[in-house]
Amino acid sequence: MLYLADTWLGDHILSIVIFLPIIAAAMLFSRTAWQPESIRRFALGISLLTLLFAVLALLIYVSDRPGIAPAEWRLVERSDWLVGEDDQVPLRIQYYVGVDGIGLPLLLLTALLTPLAIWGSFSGIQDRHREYYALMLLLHGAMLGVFCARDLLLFYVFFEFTLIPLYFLIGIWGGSQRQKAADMFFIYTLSGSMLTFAGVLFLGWKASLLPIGPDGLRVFTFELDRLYQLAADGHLSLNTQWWLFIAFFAGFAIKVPLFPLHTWLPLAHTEAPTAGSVILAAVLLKLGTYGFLRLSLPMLPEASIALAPIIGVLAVAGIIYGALAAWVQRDIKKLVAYSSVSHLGFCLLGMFSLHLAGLTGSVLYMVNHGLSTGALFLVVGMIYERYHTREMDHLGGLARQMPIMAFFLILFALSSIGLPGLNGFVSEFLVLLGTFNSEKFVLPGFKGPLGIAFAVPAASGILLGAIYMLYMVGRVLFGPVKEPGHGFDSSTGLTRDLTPREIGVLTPLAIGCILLGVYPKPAIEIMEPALDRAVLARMVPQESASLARYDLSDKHKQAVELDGAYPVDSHADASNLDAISQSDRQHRMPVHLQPEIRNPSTTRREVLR
Amino acid sequence: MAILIPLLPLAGAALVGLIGLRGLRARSHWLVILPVAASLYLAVQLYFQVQASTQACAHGVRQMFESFTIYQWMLAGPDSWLNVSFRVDPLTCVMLLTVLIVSFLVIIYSVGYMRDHHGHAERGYERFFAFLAIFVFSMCTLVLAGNFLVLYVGWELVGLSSYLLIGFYYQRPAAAAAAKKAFLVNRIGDFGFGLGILLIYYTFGTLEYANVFRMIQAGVTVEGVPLESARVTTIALLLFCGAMGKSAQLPLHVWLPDAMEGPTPVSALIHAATMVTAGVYMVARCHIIFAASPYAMWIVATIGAATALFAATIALTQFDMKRILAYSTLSQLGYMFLALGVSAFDSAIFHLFTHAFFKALLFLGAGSVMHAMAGEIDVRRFGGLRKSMPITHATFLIGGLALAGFPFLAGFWSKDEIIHAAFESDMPWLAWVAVVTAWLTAFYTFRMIYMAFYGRERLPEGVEHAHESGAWMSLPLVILSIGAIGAGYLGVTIHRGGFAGIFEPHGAFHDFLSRNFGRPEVSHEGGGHLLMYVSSLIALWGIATAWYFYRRRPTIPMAIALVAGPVYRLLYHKYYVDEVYDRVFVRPLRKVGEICYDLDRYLINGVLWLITLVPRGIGFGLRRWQQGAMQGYALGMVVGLVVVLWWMLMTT
Amino acid sequence: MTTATTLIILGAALFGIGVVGFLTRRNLIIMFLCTEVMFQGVLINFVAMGLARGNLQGQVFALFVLVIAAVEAGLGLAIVVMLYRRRGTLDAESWRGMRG
Amino acid sequence: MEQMLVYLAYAAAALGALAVYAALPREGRPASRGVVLTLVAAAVGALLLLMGQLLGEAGQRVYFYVLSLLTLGGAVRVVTHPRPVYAALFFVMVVLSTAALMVLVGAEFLAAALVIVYAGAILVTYVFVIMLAQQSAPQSGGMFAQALQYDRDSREPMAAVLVGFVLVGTIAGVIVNYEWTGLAEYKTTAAEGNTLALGRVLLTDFAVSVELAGLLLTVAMVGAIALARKRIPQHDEGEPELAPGEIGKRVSPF
Repeated sequence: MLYLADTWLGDHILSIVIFLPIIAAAMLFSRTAWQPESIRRFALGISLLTLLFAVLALLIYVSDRPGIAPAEWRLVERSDWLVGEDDQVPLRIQYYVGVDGIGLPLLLLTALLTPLAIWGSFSGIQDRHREYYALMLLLHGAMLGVFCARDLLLFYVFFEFTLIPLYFLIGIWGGSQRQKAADMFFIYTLSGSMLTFAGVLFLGWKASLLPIGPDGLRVFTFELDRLYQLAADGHLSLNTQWWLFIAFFAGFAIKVPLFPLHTWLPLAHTEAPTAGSVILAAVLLKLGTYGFLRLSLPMLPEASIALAPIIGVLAVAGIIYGALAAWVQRDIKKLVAYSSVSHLGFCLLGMFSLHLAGLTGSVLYMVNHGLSTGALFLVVGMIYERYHTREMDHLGGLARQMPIMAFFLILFALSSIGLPGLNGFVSEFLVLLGTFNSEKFVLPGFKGPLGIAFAVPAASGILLGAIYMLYMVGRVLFGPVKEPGHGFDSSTGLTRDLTPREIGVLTPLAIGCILLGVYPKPAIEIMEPALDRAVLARMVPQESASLARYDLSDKHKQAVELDGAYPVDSHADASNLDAISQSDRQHRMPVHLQPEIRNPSTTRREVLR
Repeated sequence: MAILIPLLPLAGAALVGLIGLRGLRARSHWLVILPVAASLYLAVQLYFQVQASTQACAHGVRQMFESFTIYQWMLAGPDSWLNVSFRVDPLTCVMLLTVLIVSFLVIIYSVGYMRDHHGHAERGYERFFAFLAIFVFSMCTLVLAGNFLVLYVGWELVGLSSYLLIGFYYQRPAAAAAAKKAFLVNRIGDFGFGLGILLIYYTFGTLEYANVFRMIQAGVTVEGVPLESARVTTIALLLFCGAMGKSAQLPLHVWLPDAMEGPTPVSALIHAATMVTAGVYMVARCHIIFAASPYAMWIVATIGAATALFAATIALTQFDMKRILAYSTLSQLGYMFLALGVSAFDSAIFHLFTHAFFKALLFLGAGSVMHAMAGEIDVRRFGGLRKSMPITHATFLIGGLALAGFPFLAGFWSKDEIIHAAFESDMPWLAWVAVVTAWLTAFYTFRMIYMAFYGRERLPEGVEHAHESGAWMSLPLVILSIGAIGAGYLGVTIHRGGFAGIFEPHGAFHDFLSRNFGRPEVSHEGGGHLLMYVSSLIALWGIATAWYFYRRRPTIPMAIALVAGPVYRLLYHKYYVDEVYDRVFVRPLRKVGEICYDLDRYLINGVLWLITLVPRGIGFGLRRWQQGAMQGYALGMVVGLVVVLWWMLMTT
Repeated sequence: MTTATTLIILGAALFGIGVVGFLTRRNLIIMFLCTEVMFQGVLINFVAMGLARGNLQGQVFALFVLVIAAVEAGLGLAIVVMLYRRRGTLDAESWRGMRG
Repeated sequence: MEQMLVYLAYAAAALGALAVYAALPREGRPASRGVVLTLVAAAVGALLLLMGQLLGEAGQRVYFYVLSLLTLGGAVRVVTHPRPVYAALFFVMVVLSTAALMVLVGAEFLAAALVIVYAGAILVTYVFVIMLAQQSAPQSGGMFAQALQYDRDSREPMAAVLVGFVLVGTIAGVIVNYEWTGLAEYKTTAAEGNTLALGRVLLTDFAVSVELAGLLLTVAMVGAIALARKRIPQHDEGEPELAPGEIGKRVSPF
């Protein structure tokens, strides 16, 4: 795979992945003459092609090229976008795209889900095919862009760009109240992100005032590394960080439906077409969490630590509130929507626990939630296409006629309530572990903000999750057969149980759930270094970031071998600290020991370059 | 090699799941029987291996077996991975053997059971075997687990398979509700269990059995800080909370009687022999944790005894055969937890071992009766099946005797040990509770036997004659009855001067387990024997009263029922526990949910509506200005012009 | 005060009167007439400015203003005719559709 | 002295405004002729006084003043006359007096252009259109005859007049105290006369502009024809008569 990395394709893989769908969408808009059938095939083909390129990107990323530390950004492409020559402060806004351990999994999730969503909506969409598939591809491109953007302005552009296609998707092909839902969704999210944009501008401006960065020049740019540098060099006072955090919080908290700001989600979900709500649930909610992880945490460390307990409380409230509200729902889609509120509460809790397990758990949670909730929406959509109702009162005992659908629904329901062996459990357990041990993070000086007080109520989420999900499964699948008034609608050419197409849509997701559940190690190995360097290393105040980080391993071993009577169980994990090969250990070297040129004007955050 | 044991049934389940759909439905049971048989063979191999290795090392030293890592699963810290690791030691072997033997026999039994009266396989036949195989897989994983994480995985998977199996007849709303209830109550237990595991990681920085136990013994946490006992007690109680959920102890027992909605082989396998004993196994596995906190031990013992008595009293008044057996299981589990509470770990496991045999036997017997009575299980509707179903009657009688604690049968030896240990421990009053329960057990068991098998032959409507069930069903019954008799003698040594001249408690079984639990000081003075005679007398007395009540004077039970009206009704309605739970927990939680949803719709949307009022207000204000007349606009323009002009002139 | 200044004042006055007329009268045609008066004022101003500066450009632009006035008259009246046909009256008030 | 001139200018403008205000058509009581005339006279007197102060040269000035007054009076009447026809005619008077002024100043070609194009063509069209659109007007004669019903009272006279007054006052104020440096008091009598000079300038420096002007005129002609040609039915049935404010609501969003 190496040879590919150096060719033209290798260098521009990310741009291809991002712009292929967008160009295809433009082409689709112009092709007025095409039959719906060829439009569908074209859209599916393009999205599968994007998936192929995304996988290619993964292979290149993984093919460990020497000289790049694991957590560094790879597949980087950089070209000037808006450049203005000004005598003192040149403007340099770049099309700066790259991907690292955090962005890649989400990129792959998007690349996997959109083709499935498109393929899943073949029978669901009966009119205006051209616009529908063009908008879907547009949305696809925009989402991919968000996860690769390295320039804050580019990030914001893509972040906003995703709103427009979805507004039309919900507005035109939605359910009965689609207009209200689309408006609420659009205005709600937009008003939030206006504040974020203010924050972005302020940051850019602040960064332009100071000659930070290797070249020591003052330049007005939104480059993420430079902005990270801003906080790292301590130029942002706590007060500014607070305000910036609140600005970012407004934009991202609405996107991640954090507890009080989530009322748009159930409305948007119930009114969106199947594919729309799949993409909305699986990827768009992750923009918010990704935003927090990529922007709020590394750029505003002190504020994030200070505000983490508040966000923790909101997240826990979201978990319990979402679960309880889900339980009383009559409409299945609303139930799944509220379950997403509850799940993303977990995700944020894990993120703000600032414990490595918590962070890994939260990134893994984003991927898992995407898979399981996306699949749930697909299945609910399939029921809707057959019975044109989502009311639980009208449906019952479907397992009798639709055994395959029953199998898939149960599998995905179990995955979303965190049954071990499926993907939900891994991330849920890590998040709880992280929150539990948050204040016990290895560094003596640095105490994580959350603790047991947050973990115990969050753990009740496991219980509440099981309640509402099994309530739904019980009502829909088991019990005596009950079909809505007009019975099974075969006009759309759907057989009673799932058609091969629908099975084809759900199988990859099922395999994904099982694989991530049983053996998540490769995914974790991609995320861990990136999280460690991009987020945690930047969060830890300087004085405690010294070697203490690695003292634990010795103390840990020493504590275990107290009295010699019991030989250390060589296989047990406590001892696998020395099981790691020496080379691997070197790569785990504390950050500041690694040979690297350091900017002469080192300040208190010098360690974390 | 140990990895294969759980994987074979899983492979079987997957195979059945995939190919079950095409044609082979009726014969798909072989796809499950063969892997389970292979696992059983491997388990026996493992037993001999462990047996050999224990001979080698020094006698009596609590020797920790190696647990080997299969693969690194999750990342829990900068460099510490949580692994999937298995562990084989005497306790695991015993549990594996119990689980696999009973599973094997139950699967053979269900080949016959799951067929309708003219021999064709029922609907969803292959689905049933797939679920059974999943259950065997998860139970083996649970037993073989090398750290708390894999234990939790097995724990939840076992809960899942019980959900799937109880809800097998999903058309019946009662079955669906029972399945949901079982899973949710288990989930409540798992909630506590999960917190316990997290606390363990929080305290010891690892989830491996070996390291955790070593640190507890050393009395130190991962940071070297001395371990305060409150922390250990909390961990123990949280773990016990999981055990209560899984083994249906007092507060969380409500799901087990309802779980009888599932097919009888399921009740036999899961709700008698294997799954419900998972809690006992877990407490036995973590005996070091429990032993470290006397307060936790006291709670375990008390709850055990309480459940035993509570369940036994309810069983007196039930008429549904399977429900009686369910309550008897509850009560026997209470015994096991009592044994664990008084730190007689090996006798608890011994009782578990013997109980698995005779309780599975009883359930399968009830199943074959149910099969013959075309699904009717209410004891009042039929009777006198002694002659028409000889094998079932004989095996059922053996099981009943073993359960009642009739001397020389398995139940007697194990139950007696527990009562003996209870007397010796510092909680003698629990022992007396155990003795009373023993009597009750003997009574309700034989009440059931007499009502079902003795007296005139009565058959429910629609059943012409009660036929004996086929070979597939009878064979396991016979094997289990042999087990019910023989299993007891494993735990007894032949020694002159013991009970009835030749028997002494603590036989080979306990030596085998001593590697795990260490060798308690063996007391050989007479007390043991006296107690044996006393308990056998109690058993006989119970049986006699049952005979007297239901054979000699059938009118007496009705009389007692009338006299003790309210008490009888209380017992019959299971102390109204279900209704209380519903009103105290379920309904309020649902109401809170409603409040949340309304809060969502009105409060938050209301606030949003208020916020949108501002732009609407401004919009309305401006509207009044736009009258639409051209001159109005022209005037505006000119005024603007003039103002600008004026401003420009003035400022220059 | 030279001729040019007087002329400019005259132009300004004419323009002012035209504006007042445009704003007050309700008859469409009169409004257009007032715009013509304004044009007249502008024309005078142009000439006066040219005069003041001493070159002919003032008058050239005056000519162009004339052209504009002609165009405006042509189109304005065409529209007025059309409006008249549509509503049957020349009242400016009848065209209030754009009201908010 | 300068300051006093500025105030004089303001006074003149104020009187003019008052005159116009009195003359504007108003509901009920017709403008009393006496008041109007006296005001006009006063305004003219103030203006003459102003002119006299400033210029005070040869007789030519007198013509200049008279013509300016004539133009202003005409313009006022155009704006204030209730009958459109008379307004148009007064406008002709304004154009002619302006042309005269042009001649005084030396821009003969322009004067001729004004007379021919403006008075001749544009005003004729106006009168033509007025005739076309006026059949329904009542026949009663007299200068202050019954104006069209809807044209009787003017719209927000106060605001408009105030604005007009401020506008004129400002401009006048500026012009008065702005000393026009480099002002040559001369007529534009180049050697070959105004028209020739103008022609040369037009065809050399402003050739492009002239072409553009021509083009503009043709376009205007085509537009006018297109607009006025079609016979639009009185009320097109299709669109229902919507009450104001309702029009925007019914449009389907997409």
